[in-house]
Amino acid sequence: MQKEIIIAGFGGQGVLFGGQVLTYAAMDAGKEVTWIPSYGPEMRGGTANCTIVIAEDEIGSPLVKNPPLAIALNLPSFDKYEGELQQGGTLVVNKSMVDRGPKRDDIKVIFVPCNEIAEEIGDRRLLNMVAVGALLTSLPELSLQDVEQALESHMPERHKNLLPKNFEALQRGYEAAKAQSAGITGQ
Amino acid sequence: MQKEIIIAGFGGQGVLFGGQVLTYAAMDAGKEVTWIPSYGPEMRGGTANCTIVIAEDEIGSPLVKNPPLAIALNLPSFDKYEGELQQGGTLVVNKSMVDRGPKRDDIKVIFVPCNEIAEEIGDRRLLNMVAVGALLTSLPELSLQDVEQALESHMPERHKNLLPKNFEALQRGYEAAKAQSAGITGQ
Amino acid sequence: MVATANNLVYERPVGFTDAPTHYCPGCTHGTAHRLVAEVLEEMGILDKVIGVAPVGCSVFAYNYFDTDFVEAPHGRAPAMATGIKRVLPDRIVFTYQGDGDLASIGMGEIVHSAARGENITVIFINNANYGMTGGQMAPTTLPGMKTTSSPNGRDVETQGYPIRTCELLATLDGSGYVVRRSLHDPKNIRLAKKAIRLAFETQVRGLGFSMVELLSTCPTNWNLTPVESLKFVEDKMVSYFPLGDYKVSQSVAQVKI
Amino acid sequence: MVATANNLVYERPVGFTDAPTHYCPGCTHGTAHRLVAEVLEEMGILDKVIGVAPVGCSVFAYNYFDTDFVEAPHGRAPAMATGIKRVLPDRIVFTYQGDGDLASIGMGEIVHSAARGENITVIFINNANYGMTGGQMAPTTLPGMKTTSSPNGRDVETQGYPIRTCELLATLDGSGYVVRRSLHDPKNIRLAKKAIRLAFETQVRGLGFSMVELLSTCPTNWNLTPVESLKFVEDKMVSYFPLGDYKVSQSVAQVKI
Amino acid sequence: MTRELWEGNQAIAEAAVRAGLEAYFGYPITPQTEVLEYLSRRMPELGRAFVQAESELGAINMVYGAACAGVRVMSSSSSPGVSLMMEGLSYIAGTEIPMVLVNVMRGGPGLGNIAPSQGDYNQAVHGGGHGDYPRIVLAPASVQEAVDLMTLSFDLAEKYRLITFVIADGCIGQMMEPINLPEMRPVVRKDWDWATNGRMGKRERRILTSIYLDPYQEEKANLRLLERWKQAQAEIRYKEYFMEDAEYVVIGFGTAGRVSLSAVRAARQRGIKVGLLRPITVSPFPLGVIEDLVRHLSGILVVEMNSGQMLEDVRLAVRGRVPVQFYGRMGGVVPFPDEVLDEIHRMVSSKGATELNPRDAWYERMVATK
Amino acid sequence: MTRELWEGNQAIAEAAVRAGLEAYFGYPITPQTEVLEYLSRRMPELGRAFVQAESELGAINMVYGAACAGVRVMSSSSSPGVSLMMEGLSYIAGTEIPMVLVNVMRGGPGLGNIAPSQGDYNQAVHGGGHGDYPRIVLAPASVQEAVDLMTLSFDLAEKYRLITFVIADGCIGQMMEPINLPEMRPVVRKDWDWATNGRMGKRERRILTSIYLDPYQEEKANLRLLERWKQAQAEIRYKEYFMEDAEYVVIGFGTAGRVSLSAVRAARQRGIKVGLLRPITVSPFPLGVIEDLVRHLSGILVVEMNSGQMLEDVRLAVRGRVPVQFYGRMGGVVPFPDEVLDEIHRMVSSKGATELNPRDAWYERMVATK
Amino acid sequence: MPAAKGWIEVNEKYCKGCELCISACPPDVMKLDTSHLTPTGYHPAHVYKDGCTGCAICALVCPDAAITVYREITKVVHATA
Amino acid sequence: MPAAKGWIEVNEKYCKGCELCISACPPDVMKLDTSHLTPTGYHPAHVYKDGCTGCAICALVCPDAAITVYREITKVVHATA
Ligand SMILES: Cc1ncc(C[n+]2csc(CCOP(=O)(O)OP(=O)(O)O)c2C)c(N)n1
Ligand SMILES: Cc1ncc(C[n+]2csc(CCOP(=O)(O)OP(=O)(O)O)c2C)c(N)n1
Ligand code: SF4
Ligand code: SF4
Ligand code: SF4
Ligand code: SF4
Repeated sequence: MQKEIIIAGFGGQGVLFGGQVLTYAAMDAGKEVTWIPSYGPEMRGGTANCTIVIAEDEIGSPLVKNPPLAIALNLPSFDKYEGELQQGGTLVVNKSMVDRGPKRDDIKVIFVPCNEIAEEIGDRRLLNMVAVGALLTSLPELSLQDVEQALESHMPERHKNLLPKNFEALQRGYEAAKAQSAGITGQ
Repeated sequence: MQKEIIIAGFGGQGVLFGGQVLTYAAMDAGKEVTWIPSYGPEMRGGTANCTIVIAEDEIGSPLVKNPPLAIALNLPSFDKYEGELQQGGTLVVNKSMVDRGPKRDDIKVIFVPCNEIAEEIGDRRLLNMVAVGALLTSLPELSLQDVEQALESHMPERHKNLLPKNFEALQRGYEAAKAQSAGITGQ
Repeated sequence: MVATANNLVYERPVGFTDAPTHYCPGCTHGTAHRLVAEVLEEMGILDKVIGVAPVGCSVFAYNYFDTDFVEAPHGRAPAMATGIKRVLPDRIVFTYQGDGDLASIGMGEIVHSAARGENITVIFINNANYGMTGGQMAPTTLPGMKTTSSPNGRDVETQGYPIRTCELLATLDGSGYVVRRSLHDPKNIRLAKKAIRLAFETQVRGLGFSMVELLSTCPTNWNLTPVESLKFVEDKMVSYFPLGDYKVSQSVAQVKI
Repeated sequence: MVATANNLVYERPVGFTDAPTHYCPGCTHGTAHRLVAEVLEEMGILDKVIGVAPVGCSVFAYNYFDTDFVEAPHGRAPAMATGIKRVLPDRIVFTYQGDGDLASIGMGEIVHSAARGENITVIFINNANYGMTGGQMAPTTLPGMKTTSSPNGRDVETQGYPIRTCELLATLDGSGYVVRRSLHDPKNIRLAKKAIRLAFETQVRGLGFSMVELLSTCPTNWNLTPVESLKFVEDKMVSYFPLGDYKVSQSVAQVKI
Repeated sequence: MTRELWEGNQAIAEAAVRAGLEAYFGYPITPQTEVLEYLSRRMPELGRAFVQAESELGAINMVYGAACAGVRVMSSSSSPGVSLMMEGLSYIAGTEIPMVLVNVMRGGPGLGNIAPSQGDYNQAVHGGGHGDYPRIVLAPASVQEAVDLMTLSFDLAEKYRLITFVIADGCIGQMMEPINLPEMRPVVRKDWDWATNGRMGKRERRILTSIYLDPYQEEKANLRLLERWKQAQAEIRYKEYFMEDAEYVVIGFGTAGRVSLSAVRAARQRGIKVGLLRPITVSPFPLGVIEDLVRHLSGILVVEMNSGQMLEDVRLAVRGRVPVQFYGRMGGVVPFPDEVLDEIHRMVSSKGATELNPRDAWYERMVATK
Repeated sequence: MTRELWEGNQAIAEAAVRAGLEAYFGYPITPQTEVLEYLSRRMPELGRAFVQAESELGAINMVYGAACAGVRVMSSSSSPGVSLMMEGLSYIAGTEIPMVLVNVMRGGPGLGNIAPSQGDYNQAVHGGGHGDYPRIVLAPASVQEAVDLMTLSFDLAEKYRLITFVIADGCIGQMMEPINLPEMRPVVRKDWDWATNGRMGKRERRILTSIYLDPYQEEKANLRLLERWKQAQAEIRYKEYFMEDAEYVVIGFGTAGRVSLSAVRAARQRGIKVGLLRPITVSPFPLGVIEDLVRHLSGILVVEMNSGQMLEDVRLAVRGRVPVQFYGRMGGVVPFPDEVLDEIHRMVSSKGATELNPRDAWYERMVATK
Repeated sequence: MPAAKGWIEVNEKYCKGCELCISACPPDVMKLDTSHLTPTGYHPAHVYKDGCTGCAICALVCPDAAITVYREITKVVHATA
Repeated sequence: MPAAKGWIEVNEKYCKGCELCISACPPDVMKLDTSHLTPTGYHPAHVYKDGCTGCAICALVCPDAAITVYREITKVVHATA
């Protein structure tokens, strides 16, 4: 099996780290994994995204055109990846930054108000973790525990104090996504 | 037909100009001709030599290993080209700078005391012209007149005053060679 | 000019194209661009100008000036400018270079352009680091200053000392006008503009090589706010890179604007 | 040393190999070589020395010193010396470079070696032209001087002004000892040797970059006799390239030999 | 042994350190700057030499100097910076001393962009600096392989006294993958019989130079290089995938190779008997392997991130015996697996045959589609 | 019209002047320094631009600037100096503007020597600077041909906006031959629609750059270059000797080509049906011509003054259909006609066949004899 | 010189909210308008209270030439004269 | 210091007849020996009359270190001290 995930958003939204957390989790789970960033033509600011590939054996291309899973933290990313997502794939969208609903009906779109949730937790920078938590509902290969474990073991000492809030963010995102899948969507 | 000539000696002996005179003469006589210098591994001082190829049509290699004709203005050149000369070829040797006779008997060696003759004429720098004059005895393709004509038409104005002495040098060399071929050798 | 009510005091110079710059917020590369655009406009020479962009954050300078522009290999802008000026002597040619571009990889070209007394103008942005590549040490990085390639602070013993470019170029007879200015406050910005003007006047009059070094900020890689960055220039940089005129040839000294 | 009769006053230094040099008769490249060999011998460091030959007439310098030697690409000797010195800090590394090599194509490398305060010694031969390639104009060619690439005499308007290398390098904080000497008469040859000694002492003590510029002759390309050439240095070159100490850092000033 | 997640550039740097790197000289350039930045901290903390040079010219000549001194030394750069090193590289090759250069290639020509590219293949493998000189060129396709090849690159450079390149691209340089790093090798200064590290009372003086005024001596030096080159043929490395029963084969190196792997897998799922040959040493090039393949193949597809450079080496091995097709993306574009899959389909349906020269055919398709 | 005796380097310089050269930027290096020295007098006297740059880097970037301004501009150098121009050349190619560079090649690698060599063929034709870019490469075999190709080089560079090299060697550069010089062409500044020569109230501003941050844009630029390259195929030039009834053919360019001519003549005298193909444009390379030859030939001998660089281009055209043999001298050694004659005999006696790769076979013979 | 009344326009196409103008403004009447974002996602600067003299210092320090300055007076002072 | 007697040896392997020693010699007792050539074809320098003080100036200026200098005294002066 092989799963590809793209996480996209503005420069400051923690896109790259969000991806790395999943990558660490996959590695610790004994899987093959690649993480690759890509910066838009603009050298600074602009949009950033990263692609994570998780597989059982040697990974070929670290880049994919039509991923089965994606996180869009802002509107441009939503526009782009809603188009490119694989049929039947799942797209987690940061509701806080988009003002429209889905266009495609052959993919599952999960809207999560990442900014709001993060601010409720008390650290707006955690919006990426909220989104990652939400994504996990559609990534059976990795459990919430796997990701928390990864954070625990790879977060630099000086940031360890932030762990609890990170866990909370993951949880809240996960629940928000579950709730929505369960029909109680935020729309 | 094609004739190759190598002129060799010390840096200061007018080796290159001697060759150019023949080259001009050949050109004016409507022939194809190439002149190519070559400096020994040493950047300065050391031996210099040039190769002249005279032909009726497009010239291939401007360099030859075993020329039919050569002028050796010093001992190292005598040693080198006596060895490399073509069977039956002619080697003009500056007697003033060598202290030995020929080793090969399958080539014609013409000894001419170029320095002495040049000094008699009153300009030691003319030793190259003396040697060229001598060579002409074995180069039917070019007459003494051709070479004098070439000097006349290609020597820069400011040096025109030197023409008479150059002519004399050519003459004297030519005669010395003829005399020797006639058996009255300088040895 | 007759004064009227509702008077326009300042507006974006026409020499500055309407493209927003790609520079980080508060980066004084923009200020330097604006001053050059104002000067070229005021001198009425936009039409004759050919600019040479460097490799560095200002690699896209060509997008912002309403003049012809070329983009040089890293450090070679003065050589390209020489090539252009030699075949188009009546045009105005200037390079715009960062400190890595001009003082590191391009040292040979800048020294020899000045030595030749090339009639070109150089706008030299000294921001004490390599901005575009992510804030590595530059020849202008201050002793002890932390950068991504001097993580423990520039150690002069192993990484050497900052180069004072104006002082160095001032030793060359071909230099007509070589000065250092700063962009850290309104007063200095005004002085900087005057200097840029004089530099171009030097070229227009064929009085030789002219260069204006401008102390500039890099908030992004300095990890300071734009306002703090100006303070850093004022407090730290000016003392190591004294502002002033390092070479004003007699003929340039005559120039009245 | 006890004085005896029939005393040896001077003999060819052992640091100088027994190979006759390929230099033209009277070329003071030879003098410079001899002085360096004498100094290395007197300091007893021949054993620890690694020399870096340039591209130029002195490209074969490696044949004449009884020390290890490498041969650098044109102008890059200071970079090669840096590479060697950084991995063998206890060895003595020096470059020997002509003015085309050091002041033209190698300007970037020499400036930055000095700025870094590399602990290397540079012997810089200023003979006002490119000797090896047949006497073309060098950055040090005097105004009006005829060379094979300035056939009508160097025109400063189009070909620029000579570069005074010592003055330029003296502006760098990394320079420990930067001086200019001449080889045109016995007195100056003695002073030159003293300077070479001090330059190497600077390196031995780890006091930073040291360079001795030596005004030298090129009889062949100047079309002068060796004796006339010395006169040319004295009359024409010294006035344009004043002899003297351009940078003697405080620590170097302390050095007693 | 537990795997660690490393970025390619930093992993390359750390691998070099563990291979006994004694000196690094470089200049910043995207997308390899992380190598320099990493070593600017790592080398000094180990008491080893690190210098951010004034330029790539400075860097390669510092490398030249340190190499003459007989230590393990490297530099790294990206395309435009590597072009500036051509004179120095030719000198080092001509001096017959070992050194390693990592080129994290980017889109070109000129300033181009910082995206992954393989446009410098010919520069690295064939042309480059002036004069004739062989070089060893290693092309990793993953972070782990890059790590492994760093150690190998130094060993080979020293064994054959040939300059050695590791050519990667921004994809490998900036990607993160789990890897196993090799043990830290102690720095051993081998006492080479050629190193100019000072006589130190032990021996006669030594000279290292690339000058041979006498052409016959220079020719001898050239022959020495060719002799070592001949021996280096023993070092050819490559990786094969799904080759047992393959009727068609895709050939690609580095990133293009691993992208092709995805395509080949997909093709296999569709029942196409296609395999992948991924050269790891692109110089020396696995000509012999291809010679053998040719016997029982119906078609070859070469995939590169350039306009068809390695393609010509493949064609020299094939010499018309099997149809060769080409697919390339240029200027920093990384092909997606499905593009390569389409090309595999095309090859199979056309029975591998192509009327035109594969490069011309590819060009026609490119202009038609792009 | 009377012939004049000219040295190759000076003839090249004067021919460029007569072709309308408006600016020359160079740096001294043997064996091409006479080009620079000649122009240091000639250009100023015509009021044209001449600068002895601080280095080859300076020179090529001055050329870059003047080329952007839209004038006929050139530089000249020799091997090590040309290596220093690789970055600049890649930029100029990527900017799609015309310029001419003369490389009077010398023995290498490294500092090598100043003797005639063809060791930079691959650098000029294949590798060289970073990234993908086509270039036109002309290889004269005589002073007259060099003169004629100078005019052509400017015309082609401008017609296709491709960088153009003229590659010669010290043999052609320092040889004197009688030549006819072309008439002096008036300097006409074409008003190119791309030149950055100042708006001058006539037009919108222009930008010349080689940067395309978006890989897809860079790829488009690469395709533009390939398109012009395709058109440039129309410019293939070569010269044939004794080909009518030839059963064997010697292929060599430049000096190696003219040396081979002597050998072929000698072979003909001995009744051997051998001809000579001398490529004049080595890029684009006369592949088609060789394609045709292959049909009715029994063997090909490639002769070069390097270790077999053009050889590979010949082999790509032949693709195994005819035995190809190689003879090369390296490091500044110029082969004598009799050496080539021996090789012709070998080829004929072996019916052209060679068990080994021609380069390997040649290498074996070299080490056996040298 | 009497403090004349002035006003400015901040072009949101250019403003990046760097605050240089704000810290330079002599009468200190500027701040960022946190109530909304520019198209490129920055809070733009604006004059939030009376007192702008039209001295154009803000324009002089603005790296992005985002500010146009006007004032009602009878003498023209060029921003950077 | 009393003019002590001295003498020199010119090594013909190195001498190139450049005459620098000759023009530098204080007592002016040197000239080229035009009677013969060195192996490399130069007329070597030599002391042609009495008066050499062994001052070693010739050795000091000789670019080719061709000269060895001796003198009969009781104090050693190094050539380039
Ligand atoms: C030959 C070459 N080397 C390195 C680079 C990478 N590079 C791009 S910009 C830059 C430095 C820019 O710094 P600076 O000149 O100070 O300008 P700034 O970005 O700070 O304005 C470097 C090293 C390059 N593009 N080309
Ligand atoms: C890259 C490169 N450019 C040019 C040359 C040719 N070249 C050899 S020596 C030299 C100049 C030497 O002059 P200088 O440095 O003054 O030393 P000198 O010969 O006068 O002692 C040049 C240009 C070269 N070998 N390599
Ligand atoms: S990186 Fe620094 S120099 Fe570059 S634009 Fe940003 S602030 Fe300005
Ligand atoms: S050419 Fe000049 S510098 Fe070179 S050896 Fe001769 S005299 Fe000395
Ligand atoms: S200075 Fe300019 S860019 Fe910065 S906040 Fe003020 S108006 Fe906006
Ligand atoms: S100085 Fe030396 S080389 Fe010159 S003449 Fe005297 S001894 Fe001979």
